[in-house]
Amino acid sequence: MSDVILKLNDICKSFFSVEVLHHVNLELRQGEILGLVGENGAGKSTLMNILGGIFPMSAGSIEFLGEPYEPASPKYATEKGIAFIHQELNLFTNLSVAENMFIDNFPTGFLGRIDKKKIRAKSQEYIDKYDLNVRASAKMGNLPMGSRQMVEIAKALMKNAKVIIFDEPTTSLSNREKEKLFKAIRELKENGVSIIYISHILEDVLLLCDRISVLRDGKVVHTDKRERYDRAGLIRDMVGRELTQVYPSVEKEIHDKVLEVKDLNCAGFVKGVSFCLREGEVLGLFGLMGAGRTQILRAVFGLDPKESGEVRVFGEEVKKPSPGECIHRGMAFITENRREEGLLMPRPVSTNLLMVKNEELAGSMGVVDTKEEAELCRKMVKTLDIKTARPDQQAANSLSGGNQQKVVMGKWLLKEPKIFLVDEPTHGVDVGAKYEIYRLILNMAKEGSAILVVSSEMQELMGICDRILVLSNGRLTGEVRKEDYSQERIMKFAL
Amino acid sequence: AGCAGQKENETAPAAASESTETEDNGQDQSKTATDVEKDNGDMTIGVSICSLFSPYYVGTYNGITATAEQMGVELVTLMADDDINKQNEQMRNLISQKVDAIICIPLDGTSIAVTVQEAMDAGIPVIMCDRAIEGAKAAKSVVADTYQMGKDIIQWFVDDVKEEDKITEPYQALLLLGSLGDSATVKLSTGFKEVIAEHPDIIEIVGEVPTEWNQETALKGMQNWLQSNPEINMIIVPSDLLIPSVQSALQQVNRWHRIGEEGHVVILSSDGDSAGMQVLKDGYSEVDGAFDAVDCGVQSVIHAVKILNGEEEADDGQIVYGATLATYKNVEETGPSIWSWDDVE
Amino acid sequence: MNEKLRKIKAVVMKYPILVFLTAAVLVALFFTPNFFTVFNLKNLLLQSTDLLILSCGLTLVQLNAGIDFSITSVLSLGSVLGAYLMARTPLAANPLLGICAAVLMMAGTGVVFGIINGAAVTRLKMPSFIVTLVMQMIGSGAAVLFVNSIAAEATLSATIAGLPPAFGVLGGLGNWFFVPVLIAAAVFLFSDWLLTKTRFGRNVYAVGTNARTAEVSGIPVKKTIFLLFVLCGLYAGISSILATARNQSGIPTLGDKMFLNIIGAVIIGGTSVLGGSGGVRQTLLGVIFMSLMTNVMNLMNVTWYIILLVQGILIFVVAMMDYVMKRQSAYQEN
Amino acid sequence: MTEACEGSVGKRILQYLMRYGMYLIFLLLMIYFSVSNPNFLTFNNLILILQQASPHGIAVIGIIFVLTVGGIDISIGRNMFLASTLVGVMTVNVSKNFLDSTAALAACLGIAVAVGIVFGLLNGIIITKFRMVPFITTLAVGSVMRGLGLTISNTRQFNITFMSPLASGRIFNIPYVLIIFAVLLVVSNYILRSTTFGRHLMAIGNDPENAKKIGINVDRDTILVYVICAVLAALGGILSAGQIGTIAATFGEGNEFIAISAAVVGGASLFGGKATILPGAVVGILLITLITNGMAMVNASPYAYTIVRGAIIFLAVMLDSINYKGVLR
Ligand SMILES: Nc1ncnc2c1ncn2[C@@H]1O[C@H](COP(=O)(O)OP(=O)(O)OP(=O)(O)O)[C@@H](O)[C@H]1O
Ligand SMILES: Nc1ncnc2c1ncn2[C@@H]1O[C@H](COP(=O)(O)OP(=O)(O)OP(=O)(O)O)[C@@H](O)[C@H]1O
Ligand SMILES: [Mg+2]
Ligand SMILES: [Mg+2]
Repeated sequence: MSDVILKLNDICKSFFSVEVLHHVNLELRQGEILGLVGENGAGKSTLMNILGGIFPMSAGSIEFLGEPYEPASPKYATEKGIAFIHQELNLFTNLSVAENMFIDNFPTGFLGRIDKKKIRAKSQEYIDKYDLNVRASAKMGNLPMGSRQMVEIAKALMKNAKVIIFDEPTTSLSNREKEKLFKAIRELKENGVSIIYISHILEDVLLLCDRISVLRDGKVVHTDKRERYDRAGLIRDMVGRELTQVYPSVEKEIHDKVLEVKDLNCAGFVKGVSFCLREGEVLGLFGLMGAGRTQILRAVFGLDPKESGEVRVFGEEVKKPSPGECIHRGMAFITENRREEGLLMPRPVSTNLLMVKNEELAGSMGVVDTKEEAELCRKMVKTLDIKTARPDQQAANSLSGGNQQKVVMGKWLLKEPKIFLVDEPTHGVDVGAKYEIYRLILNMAKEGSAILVVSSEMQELMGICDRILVLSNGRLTGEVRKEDYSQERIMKFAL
Repeated sequence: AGCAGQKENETAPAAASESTETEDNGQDQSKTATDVEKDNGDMTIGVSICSLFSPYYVGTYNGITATAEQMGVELVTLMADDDINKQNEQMRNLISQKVDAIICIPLDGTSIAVTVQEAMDAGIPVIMCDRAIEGAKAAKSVVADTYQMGKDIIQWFVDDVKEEDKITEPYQALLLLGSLGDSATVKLSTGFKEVIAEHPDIIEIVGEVPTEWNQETALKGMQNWLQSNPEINMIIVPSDLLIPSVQSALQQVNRWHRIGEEGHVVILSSDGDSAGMQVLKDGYSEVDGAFDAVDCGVQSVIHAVKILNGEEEADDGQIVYGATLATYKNVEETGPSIWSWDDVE
Repeated sequence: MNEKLRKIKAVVMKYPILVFLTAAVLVALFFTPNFFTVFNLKNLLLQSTDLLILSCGLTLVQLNAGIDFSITSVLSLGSVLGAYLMARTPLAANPLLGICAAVLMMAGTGVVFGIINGAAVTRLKMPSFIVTLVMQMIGSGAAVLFVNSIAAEATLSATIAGLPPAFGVLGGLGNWFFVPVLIAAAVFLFSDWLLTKTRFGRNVYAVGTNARTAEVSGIPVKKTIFLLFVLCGLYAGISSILATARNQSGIPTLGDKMFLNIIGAVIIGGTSVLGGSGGVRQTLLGVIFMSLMTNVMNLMNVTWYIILLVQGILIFVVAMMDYVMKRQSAYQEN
Repeated sequence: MTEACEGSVGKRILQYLMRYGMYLIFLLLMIYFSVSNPNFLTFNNLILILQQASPHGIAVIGIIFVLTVGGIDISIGRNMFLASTLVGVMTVNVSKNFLDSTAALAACLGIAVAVGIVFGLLNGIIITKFRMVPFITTLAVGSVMRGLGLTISNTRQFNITFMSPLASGRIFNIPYVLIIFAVLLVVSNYILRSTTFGRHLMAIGNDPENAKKIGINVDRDTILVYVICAVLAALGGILSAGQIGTIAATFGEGNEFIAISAAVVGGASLFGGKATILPGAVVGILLITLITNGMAMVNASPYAYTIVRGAIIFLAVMLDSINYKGVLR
């Protein structure tokens, strides 16, 4: 537990003359779990990407097992025994689960033939180990986000690596999966594997890690034993100021029904779900992975077809919902899959922020008002504290994960929707920004909007919702009111 | 203009061409470049040629370059890649370069009219080569009458059959077509078809194969037809460019036989390039109708120079070439007069 | 650094092809005395008009990650249908009426093709590559069929001549050369306005970058794509009018050889085949590049097949320049 | 993201119809042609169709590889031209005895491989190392190839009948080209489906950035793909020219579109990550060849050829697409 196996010395990294890492020093010991925390855009992923051979570093050196380590390519890192679970899922939607798990290391036989039986059997073994409930031959693109994330994790765990880096592995996982993951991580640790664990869920970090390093603005500000840290201390180091409250408290009133869903059925994933949402209400939707929460939102918003059921918006039935139609009626939807459906990755931040609002900004003949656009964009960047030097130039894919999520949030906030469907809204967002997002959501509710929140973080739901619906296997199994909130109670319905 | 309707040489396989308006004669070999050779040093002639992809046009172009060199004329050549629009553009490019005269071998006689007129208006005499112009006046035209050639070829065959008296039932003919958007081809096929229609007892067209002047397409088309209609025993070819495809297709089904051999397929072709003459000489095909591709080019240059030197009027006069029919019977005599004969083994 | 110089540098960074265009003009200046003649410049402009219009259309479709092969067949089919109306029907007696009918016919042909393409792509969800390739086959087949059947008897020509001389005005014949140039400029300016200033333009880029995101964000994806195909078809129809007028005949093979030039101009200008980036301004530069390249080489009397070789190499040079420039500019990719 | 709704029986039948639409059209065409002309459904004619399809089919295999990684190669036709022109030039410069030996055929193969490697490498390196768009790269390389071919040949035609025994010859009535095609099909299908390289190609086509991140050598694999495509195109070109017996200056023009549309008819996506060789490439090229053959069988007007061919391809792809769930392309 003492010998250092990985040593990062004075790592610097610039993107086009903007330095994002300044002389970072970090040590990782044999068989320890090192937590790495920091605000969105602090440079955590960048640091890890350097370690994984994805970006070259601008300056500095790395030692691994006492030898100099020069990660020129991801392959080099893998060969040396460093496995990596990326913040953005690194899966191929056109391949099967088994193929994805073995993509960088296929067992081959005669004439380079991939041993398909073997990879199927082996991946099924891991799938079963984590109770994934998918087939090894299923196509990746057909799986829900949570399962995809678990596959990604299983893939790294399978590798017999000496060091495993987890970059925000739990963003789509519910408690049950998280616990399985933590168990696996601890097992690895027992076997002498060293782990770097990055997360914005500070409770998890405090629970799991042996030591914690805090990164701020591209510098390591403090590294210490877990015992010496508490939540407040971590936040202080991360943000540089105190943040006592986790959930803002906003006084608001609940009025009439605005959204009614009756007996909704979707392709076997959602069965007979009915609920209603009221003006000024924040309604939570909880369930375990694959319970069908996302599916409900998608069906209501007209993204996926529903088999039967009725959706009423402001009392009027929406016969054939489509996103355009729903938006027109004042709805909005934040997707959990920001990479494929949330953002225009190669386009600038401003374009992304304004793409929904556009419709309104256009005047006669559809000509848009560029001045107003720029102003709105500037405001939103400021409100959400999106870390970007030039919103009109920086492409969304060069933002840090959390900042990307803020952009997705921001583009809908600009629209000021009346009914807001949000799926994992704080996916990868740091504590400070989370607070800001909660505040915005609650303020919207106060102004008379209705909000339906799907989240895998039970704490979060309990913190902001007036009511929580619990879903299990596509059926509504329970409803918990604010006064009756307790982890056990909610979990009981979910299982 | 007056291409069609000259039937004088129906029975003359080796008919010489005749001139219609000027006394110049395409076959008048005595008047070659050497006669008019003088110092034409500062003369630049633009050549706009529709294509250089078939040996026929290469022949014409060789005639042009050789003569130009002999006469000391400088050439500027633009090739239009079988594209009418491009050829019109290139004509305009030649006009901008202020060449002294233009020799135009058009893809199509009608749609080139507008730029020919522009050139003439700009004081640049245009000599039409190979195809006549319709809808404008050129300085001179040295043209091949493909419509007439089509008729001649079929007529010769009909007469030959009658003479030999070997017909029992109509020949089952497969007609290859060139590019369907190309006037010369359309004229040629029309010539073929008109005469065939007059003699239903001798030739019957079973099918038509579009080739787009593509040997590959032609080959496949013929293979398909030979499968679907095995009774086909005649192939009418619009250009010797396609002869290799014909040969290959017939060889595939074991029907590549000499005249007189069992299972021979009659081949009537035109252009007179070396591939066509070779199979004629070897006794596989009965007739090949040929214009003198090379001389056509030679005469164009000579006329251009003459007009520029003021020895001749730019009067839209026409020199019309008739086809020389080289047949399996007279190939020994006519062969050497065909432009590509040197390349035939 | 000097402010002006910086500005120039920024522009060059954005459109590296400008460097090449300058070089080409210099070459033309020194090696081809006939380049800077009024006739040639007029000629060059005239020749670039259809290429510009067609390329603008293709740019629009390509911004949505689509492709439209059928524009060349619109050119051909429109050309013969229009010419037929003007020359071979009773309308021939009244040139003005004939011209109007023909213009409508040709533009209409384009719109019809656009509608079919757009509907097949958005309603039947077919890949535009196949839809438009098939429409190209059908269109050019129909053009040839039309000339050789319905329009065949009169002469043995494979083209339709005898258009009213007044029609030539639209092709810039005589002293009217500014007419097609203005039309092309209008098409270009309209497209640019559409893409840069309007909501529709924003939607186009969004759909082209990521159609799923666009859909989730409530952008009418299908409508946008459909409209782009219709516009592209319309442009092809317009360019059919100009080209037919300039050649003064209906030509069933008019567009056959043009496609590689068009897409070459679009891509070398900088519009991605995968959609989402580029625009008609870039395409304009691409068009100038393509036209200039051929014109200069023609004037320099380069052998035709060497032109092909040089063209290939020049395209590299330009693209390479693009690469070098882009590498220096920030926030592109790493 | 979701699987198709499972609906009523009628819906399911319709779905089946859509899924196998391409084959259905194939079958209907076959039936129609057989009824119209008794010579259609003969061994000889079916073999002929296969023989005609083979050279282009070889090129289609090549393009499938390129499409898999999300690239495109429009230099195929010009590659065919250059390779066969080199074969033609060889005939002029070597003795007749040599041409009659099998060594000549081996030399042709050598030329195909050499041209393929040189220009495939060129394509691949420019695309990967200089980040040039595949379309424009291959367009430019194609221009260079054609210019080069024409410069070498000086636009002459060459007689390459010495290729006939290979290109048109048969053993037990099975054409050699068909055997070559079949072998290449099996091998390439194996490579694409069952080897690490093949799976990596699928991954690259799905998301090249991701592929890079997990350590796939994207650049190397991409270059290799263009080399494979160029070698196969050159080989297909030489065999195709060999079937004709001459090589003319227009040879190969436009063949890239035949190859690409065959691949797309066979279900390949131009956006990468989705392509099959068996059955995709085969179905595509066979359908296209079958139509032309059948048109002759039913004695169609030559003017109708392109129109009918277009209409049938449209129908086939339409049936295939109607249930398509992804992004419009
Ligand atoms: N490819 C890139 N080009 C330009 N800038 C980049 C690029 N990748 C990252 N950055 C910038 O580097 C900084 C650090 O980003 P990084 O992804 O490391 O943050 P992070 O700590 O992982 O944040 P998060 O918690 O949001 O994931 C950010 O400001 C980001 O905008
Ligand atoms: N076992 C499975 N195999 C394949 N697809 C599944 C499976 N389970 C769920 N899905 C897919 O997931 C969707 C239903 O799950 P949904 O995404 O709504 O779950 P969720 O509760 O939001 O969970 P997650 O945490 O994964 O987002 C459906 O669209 C379905 O296609
Ligand atoms: Mg990160
Ligand atoms: Mg979900």
